[in-house]
Amino acid sequence: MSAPTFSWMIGGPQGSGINLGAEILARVMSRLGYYVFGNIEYHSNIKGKHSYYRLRAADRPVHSHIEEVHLLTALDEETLIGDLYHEFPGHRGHVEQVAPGGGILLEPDRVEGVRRRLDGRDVHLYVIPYGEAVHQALSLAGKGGQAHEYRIMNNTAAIGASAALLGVPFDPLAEVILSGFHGKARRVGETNVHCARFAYEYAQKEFKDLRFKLPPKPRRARDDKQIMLKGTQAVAIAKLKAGCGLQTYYPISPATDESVYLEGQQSQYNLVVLQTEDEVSAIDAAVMAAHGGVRASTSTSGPGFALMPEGLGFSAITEAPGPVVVNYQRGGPSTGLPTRHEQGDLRFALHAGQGDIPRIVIAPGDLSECFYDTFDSFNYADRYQVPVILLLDKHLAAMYATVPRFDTSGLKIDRGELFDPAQRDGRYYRYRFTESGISPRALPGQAGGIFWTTTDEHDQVGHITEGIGNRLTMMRKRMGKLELVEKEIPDEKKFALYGSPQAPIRVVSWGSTKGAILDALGRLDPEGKRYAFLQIRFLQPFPAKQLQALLRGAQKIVCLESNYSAQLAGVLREKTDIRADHKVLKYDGQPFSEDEVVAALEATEAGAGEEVLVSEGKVVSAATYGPEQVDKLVELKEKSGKMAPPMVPLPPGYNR
Amino acid sequence: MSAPTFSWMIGGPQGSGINLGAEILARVMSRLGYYVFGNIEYHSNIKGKHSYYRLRAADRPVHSHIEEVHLLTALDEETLIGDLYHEFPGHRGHVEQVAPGGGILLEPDRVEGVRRRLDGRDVHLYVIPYGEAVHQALSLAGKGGQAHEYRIMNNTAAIGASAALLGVPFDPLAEVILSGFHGKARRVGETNVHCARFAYEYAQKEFKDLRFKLPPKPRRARDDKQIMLKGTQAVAIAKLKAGCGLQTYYPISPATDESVYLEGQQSQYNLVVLQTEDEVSAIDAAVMAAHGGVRASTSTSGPGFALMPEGLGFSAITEAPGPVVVNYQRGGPSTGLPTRHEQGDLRFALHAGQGDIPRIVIAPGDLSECFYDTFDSFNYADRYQVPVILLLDKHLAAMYATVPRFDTSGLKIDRGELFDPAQRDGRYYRYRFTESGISPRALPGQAGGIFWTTTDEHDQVGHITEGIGNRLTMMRKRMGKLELVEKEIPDEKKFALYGSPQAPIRVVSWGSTKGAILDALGRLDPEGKRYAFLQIRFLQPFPAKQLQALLRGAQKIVCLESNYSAQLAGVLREKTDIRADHKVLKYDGQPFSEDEVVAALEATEAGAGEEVLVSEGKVVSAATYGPEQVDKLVELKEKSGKMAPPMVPLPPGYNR
Amino acid sequence: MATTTAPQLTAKTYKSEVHNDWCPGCGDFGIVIALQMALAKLQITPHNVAVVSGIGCSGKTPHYMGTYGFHTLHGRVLPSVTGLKLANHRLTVIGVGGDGDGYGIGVGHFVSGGRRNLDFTYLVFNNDVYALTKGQASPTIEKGKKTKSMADSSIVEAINPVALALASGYTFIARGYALEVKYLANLIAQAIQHRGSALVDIFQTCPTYNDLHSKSWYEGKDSGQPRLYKLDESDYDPVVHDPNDRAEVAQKKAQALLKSEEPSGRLPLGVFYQLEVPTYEDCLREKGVLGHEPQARLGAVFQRDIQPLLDRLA
Amino acid sequence: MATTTAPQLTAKTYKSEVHNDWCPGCGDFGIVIALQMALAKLQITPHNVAVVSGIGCSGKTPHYMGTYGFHTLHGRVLPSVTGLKLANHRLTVIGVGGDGDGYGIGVGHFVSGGRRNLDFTYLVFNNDVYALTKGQASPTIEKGKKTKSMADSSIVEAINPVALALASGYTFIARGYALEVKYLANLIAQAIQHRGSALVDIFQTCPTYNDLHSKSWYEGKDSGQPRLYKLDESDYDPVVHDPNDRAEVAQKKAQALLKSEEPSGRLPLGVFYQLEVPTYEDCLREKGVLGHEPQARLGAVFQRDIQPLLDRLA
Ligand SMILES: Cc1ncc(C[n+]2csc(CCOP(=O)(O)OP(=O)(O)O)c2C)c(N)n1
Ligand SMILES: Cc1ncc(C[n+]2csc(CCOP(=O)(O)OP(=O)(O)O)c2C)c(N)n1
Ligand code: SF4
Ligand code: SF4
Ligand SMILES: [Mg+2]
Ligand SMILES: [Mg+2]
Repeated sequence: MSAPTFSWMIGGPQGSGINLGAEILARVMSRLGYYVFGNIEYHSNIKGKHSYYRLRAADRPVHSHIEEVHLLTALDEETLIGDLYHEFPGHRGHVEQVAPGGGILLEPDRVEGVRRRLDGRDVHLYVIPYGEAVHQALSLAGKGGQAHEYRIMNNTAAIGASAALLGVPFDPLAEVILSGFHGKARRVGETNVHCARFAYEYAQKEFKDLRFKLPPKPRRARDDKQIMLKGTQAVAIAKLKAGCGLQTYYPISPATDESVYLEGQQSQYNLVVLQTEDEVSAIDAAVMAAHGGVRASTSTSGPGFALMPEGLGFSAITEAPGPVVVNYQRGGPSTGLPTRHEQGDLRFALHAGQGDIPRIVIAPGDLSECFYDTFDSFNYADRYQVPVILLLDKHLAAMYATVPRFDTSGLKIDRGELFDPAQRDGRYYRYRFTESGISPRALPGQAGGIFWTTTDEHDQVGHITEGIGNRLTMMRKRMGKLELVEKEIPDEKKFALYGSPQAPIRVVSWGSTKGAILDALGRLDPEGKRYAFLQIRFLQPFPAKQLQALLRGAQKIVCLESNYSAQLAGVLREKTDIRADHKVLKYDGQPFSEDEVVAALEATEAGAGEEVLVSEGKVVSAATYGPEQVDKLVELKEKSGKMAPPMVPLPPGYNR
Repeated sequence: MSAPTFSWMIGGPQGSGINLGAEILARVMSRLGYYVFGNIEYHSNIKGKHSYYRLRAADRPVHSHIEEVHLLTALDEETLIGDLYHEFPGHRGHVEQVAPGGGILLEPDRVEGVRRRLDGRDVHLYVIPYGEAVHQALSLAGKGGQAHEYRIMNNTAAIGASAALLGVPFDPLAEVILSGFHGKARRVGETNVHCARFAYEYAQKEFKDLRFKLPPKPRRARDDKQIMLKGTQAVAIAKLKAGCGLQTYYPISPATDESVYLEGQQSQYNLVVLQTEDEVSAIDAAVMAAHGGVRASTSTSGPGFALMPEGLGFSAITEAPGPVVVNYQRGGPSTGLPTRHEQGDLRFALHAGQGDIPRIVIAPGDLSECFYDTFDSFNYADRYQVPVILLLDKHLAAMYATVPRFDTSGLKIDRGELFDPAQRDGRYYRYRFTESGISPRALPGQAGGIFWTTTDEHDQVGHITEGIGNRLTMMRKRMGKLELVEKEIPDEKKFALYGSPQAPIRVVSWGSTKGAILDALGRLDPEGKRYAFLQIRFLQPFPAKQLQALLRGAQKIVCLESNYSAQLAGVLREKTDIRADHKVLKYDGQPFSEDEVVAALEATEAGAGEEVLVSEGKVVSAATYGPEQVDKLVELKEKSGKMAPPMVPLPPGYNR
Repeated sequence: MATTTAPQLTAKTYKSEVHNDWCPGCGDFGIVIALQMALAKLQITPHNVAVVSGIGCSGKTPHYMGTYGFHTLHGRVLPSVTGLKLANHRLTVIGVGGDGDGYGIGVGHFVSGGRRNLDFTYLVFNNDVYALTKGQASPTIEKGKKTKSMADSSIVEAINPVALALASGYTFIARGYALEVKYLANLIAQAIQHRGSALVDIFQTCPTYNDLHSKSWYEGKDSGQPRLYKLDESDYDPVVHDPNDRAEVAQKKAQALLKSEEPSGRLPLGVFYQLEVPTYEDCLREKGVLGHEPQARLGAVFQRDIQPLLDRLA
Repeated sequence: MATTTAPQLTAKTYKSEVHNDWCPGCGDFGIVIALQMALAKLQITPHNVAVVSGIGCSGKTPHYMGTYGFHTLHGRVLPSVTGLKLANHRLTVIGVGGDGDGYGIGVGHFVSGGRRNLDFTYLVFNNDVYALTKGQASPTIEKGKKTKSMADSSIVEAINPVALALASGYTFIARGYALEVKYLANLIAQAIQHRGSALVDIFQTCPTYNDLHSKSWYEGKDSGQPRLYKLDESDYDPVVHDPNDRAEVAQKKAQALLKSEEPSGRLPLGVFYQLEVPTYEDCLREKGVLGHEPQARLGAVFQRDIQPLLDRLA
């Protein structure tokens, strides 16, 4: 059976290279012409804890994962049966997710446990001694005896065997593997290819009956201008394109990758990447760099963003042209779930900072929008002299997918109104009252442009005043810019309606849920008649009137988002007359799957209550589902007997 | 003419002691049996800038100021005609506020400028050489030659003369003056009394025709258990009563006075007041002290609160019993108007911190509620193991008014559920799942109570887990506490309706606007038939259902608050089906006066638009009023010729 | 403050049962074992100990300890320690955290927290990297150097923790090495016994990200000479003998500074500086603010009489 | 970096027209005049100067200067200076702020900002109090002391700014006195000329709140002997002559530390320490990250070609 979409998963301890392996396979499939969507789940841990990577490949664009797995590739026992060695185990492994007719690649000594868990279900076990593949490859390099030190290559073996089971030819796989090794490392690359080949051939020979295969032929040609990348890269590349001159950051998951990418480009692109002592410093330095004349940006996640309200106010009251602040949301509150997904910072982003603060808040919904919205944000910052917040999340940051190559031909830099000494009339006031509310800005170092600026309320010159007339005018000058934004920026940047404007049911959402919603609607309603999807990209200023118009007349409105309190639904209700009939929520730390959206929408049609919670692929009850799962795991553990936790050797030979 | 309410104002440069003087007069009037309401306006400056203090005395309770002044007491020129020495002046002085028939106490050389500004209006000028009074008093102390070094005593003279014009007997004045001087300082006190007496007698002799007088006889007796105090004191005393064991703070206007008051009580009351290095540290230390077993609190204002979202998340996810965080709102954004009033932090307080965070947010509306709400907050913190935010503001912090002595007889301490080793069943889990969502807490140092806690998502033991079932349960455990709060805390703590539940017009507001609204409604609608006032004290959890019920059937709903974006109106619209017909706003840095509320409500009846902005006592247009005032001041300045700014001597004899 | 009981407590007593998720061979194992040994040595009842950490690999320490454990926020170890200690000054409070945590984002608290001389012990797991975020440069990475995990070499002067602690008023300053566990346990025990703010900066190997300062580097495998040596094996005297003698204080500080910047490139372990002066708690007690009982146990505070305060407002 | 023009600029050139609202007799006046004199001495075009302040009485300084002026946030002088300087490294950037601002809430940035050795000058107006909030204890108030504005005496060890700056990597460390304006102007000029992070800690009288450290106290009116004296009038040599000689660096640091803690109680003014090493900008330039033109003027950045990056993702 060849599925229109093939779902593969690899799981293993952190540090075992599953991400590397999965991305190799993804690129191979993408190069073969498939549309690929990948995403990873991992713990806030460096080595040992369970992580897994899902890939979905199809002959049409796909933007989300599905629940069922056609081929599960396990590098360890936990991937299969869970972490039953904890006082309170966290999960039961992935064996149950494998579709009937699907298969599991695993090492010999794990078969028994898996069989017990499968309890007769129709799943093929493909037993493969990864170590053997590694050993063979190392032997060719004259290092056969060291196989136990090269467990890290197990993942290469797993990829090789997976490729064979999927029916992927070997050559492109070898090519992609080798492309990751340069110069002296070439030898290591070759050893990896050998390892993959051994496993590939072993699998071709030994394994036969996987019912699922990749779709027979991909619809697109290799040269149709698709690229494969992650959200952090899309944002970073957009910053480079926009002429960003200073990126500040303090390390934090899942934002760091963006800054690390930029660090790699510093000297090529005349961009300074500044690692600051904390996020307070990161935003303040960026605010002042913006005043100083460069485009400036900082990227962070919740705990770092929590240290930035001060800097947002600084930017806003001094009317700095920026910075662009990228917040990659992750599971909150507090440190929360550092490497997991959530869209929990919407309200915080809208309201961070004391007093009334003008700001623009944008949430791109996919990798392309990550690129274009980031590019535009710098124009907005310069033009409106406000901070711009981009709300991304862990899902967007780490998803790895095929997207059309970015089209840069229409991108224009707009630096906003600048002080021109030649056209000066009278004294230059940095905060001159103007009709638009925007005052041309001088750049420090410019002759004739000397100005003052203060975070206290100030007059047109930039000096402190507490005068009432001035106060009223300045408040309006600053806040009024949001009205200007609302007027000037075209609607297509602010929201989009997918599907028929006459569809009776409107799914309303924001940010990274877009992919799963589009996929789900494609499945539920291929004609696009019953459902339409309204994606809101501009959260501030909120395009209330337009949304109201688009939603009026709907039979049913379903808001869908990844947080506990239905934050978008709240904003919608505050700003429009629209009240969501259903709030579909997910806050278990993982992004929506296509199936979860489908299940939730079906539930709303079947008479579900106002709040619809999904988790693990289905609609669940908020009050009971969690505790039940906890209990079940404890039971499972008690039944299974003690599972050995991953062994952690102490530092070698330390002196007690 | 004796007014039912008498309005007095004193103005002078900062550092000239107007607050001391005004408060002396206030206490005298209060001791005489009047109800007194005072408030101060001052700059973020130590010496020299214009400040003024308003007092209103009446024979019935009063809770706000009015615009007109019956007697203006000026210690400097700026108080009279403004700060016309700036490139962009900030104000035009207070001469125009004096009611026809009112008077101005001033020094001889200022008469001419005032006459010009009065332009024939019926206002009496009471010319008095304060210096002479000071000189006389100092002579009695043998220091007659040093009068120029004692300009600071001018304010005593001004108070003396004011008292005479108001018809207040001298003895109580002398008594109150002296009560501020202890021990060796007694001599200085006496000199001050002499000074006041000289001015008093001078005024009695020279000045006759002030048309306004205090109401003939106050309605209450001296011993009817009234006290006079400020918001910072009410909060501080409540903290002591509640058993607060650690107060942390970092200095900031207008919050500091509370901590300084507590510092003075440290050793009497076994309270540790910790001045931290910043507000990040202030809240974190308080969170941990709460975990450690004491009741803990921190007080700050906007810029400090902006550094606390991190700490709020810390408290919430670790289910700390507190702290109680008091945010004295001031003019924002950023440093903004450090010593001015605003209610601009509502949305920020509701949403500060990444992710979904349980918190209680309460806004007391007057000095009594400051006391009781603060006391209760510690019970809530202990009982629900959440952070509690009290939203006060500069107006509440600094208002100085007569209120009924606090009744402590009904106050009970509730420390919530504590771990009892005797009743332990099985292992103690700090985060045990319970029906209520609340887990009994142990105190570090307790035998058998060892627990772990982390800002990462955790299991019942307190260890990190990213398991999905646990996550769902923990999110509900934490957020569900808000439902419990909603259920358990009686409605009368959450909101109050003043006036008839049948009144067609409902004024809805929160926090310190209460006083001006009550006074205005008393004037507009003494029978309480047309208007009712709904005061919302609990902002989180928001008593949506009850409010919805109370507002249903209203003909018109008017939300009134001191910020730009009508934050409460937004919350109301988000949480209920209620949409305010009018939003009355004020964001000029000053609290509402009774007159402004009256003017705004009259405007809504006369067909004003949805947004009604008030400033300087009247309804104004947001788009034009401010710029007009700025222009008028520049014109006035150009017309008046250069006004001399206050002289600022350089440091004496420094060595160039 | 150490509360002691009958000497039946062993290092194992202070171990929790949680699965440890540090990387194989991580130096952190050595530190946590040393801490357990130190507590056993001092026989402090586990429920009188609280271990308070920041965020990082190091931040997970409290979970591995069988004592009260607080895994707080990144960089906020010292504000947290301060609040807890003021709530209950009878607890033995031990702050632990990474070099990024303590000398990076938390360095403001490091300076301010030291100056109070509150009675706590602070262990910094110094591995030159932000490990949990995958190995970026931390404040202790040497200028010009680059670990395998860094994109490029550092162009920022490194923090010298000893010098910084001296300038910040710590009254006990020591340095240990994660893989010399017994020696480290001894230092930690001394730090706990010291009355006042005690810092133990600990060279910690991070085999995953820091390939520069590996076990073999510390052992001097490259240069043929061990890089580490012990101050207590020389005639170095870290103790200020007369705390009122400002000259001696200054001189002992200067001596410690010089030791911490030894041009030879050799790295001393041991106590660099020690000064006995009243603690913050002592000062509060002297002012009558703090009683003998911890704040947390003062039932009396709930019986406070505010009538005198109200009387003054009448 | 100093950009010079024909020598027609006087101290008055650097004065703005705003009404000054410091208290009569405030030491801040002396500092602002000294700064103006220093700029005049170096003949730096006003539009090439940016003065960046925090919040406090001291924070108002930029308004009184006829240069680009940024009155930022409380404690954030150095992050602000850093951002501005990286945007335009041709500007002469001068940070100013209070002791509360710099050594209290901003002390984390103080430490971290110094370590980079970015080319800026930082003037700390050190008056021992949080003046603008009405005189609470600041980090430099001596332990056991109490100004008239404090509720009680301090029980916290004071910051020694010189020691802290040494530990934080500042490469120019000096101390001035607000009321010795000419001498201070000279120090400030030296600090501006120094390539790297320069700190001038300035004893500033606050007649309104600080009655301890008044003009007459500094002059030693009570003890009969002036408390202040000048390092350059002794044979003290603050300069590290061979920056590559680690021993000399350490020794000069120890010497500065000892000087700053002189047991006599006398207080030296002047330069304590100076080291010439490459600045942060130099290092960035060496790596090819920073060009000769300031980032702010690099039109080229808006023409960037990202195609090679996209190619790699195909
Ligand atoms: C405010 C904030 N910023 C950033 C982070 C992300 N973060 C988690 S651990 C860590 C660094 C840890 O480094 P270190 O303190 O040296 O500890 P180590 O992991 O090396 O033990 C960072 C930056 C965070 N949790 N909070
Ligand atoms: C985050 C924050 N906390 C507190 C304040 C209040 N505040 C304003 S000025 C100041 C202290 C100023 O002291 P210092 O820095 O020594 O300057 P000085 O006034 O003495 O010149 C404080 C705490 C603030 N503006 N921002
Ligand atoms: S990354 Fe380094 S510090 Fe963290 S656990 Fe692994 S070895 Fe230890
Ligand atoms: S309070 Fe002190 S520092 Fe502030 S202006 Fe007055 S004298 Fe100067
Ligand atoms: Mg580290
Ligand atoms: Mg100061």
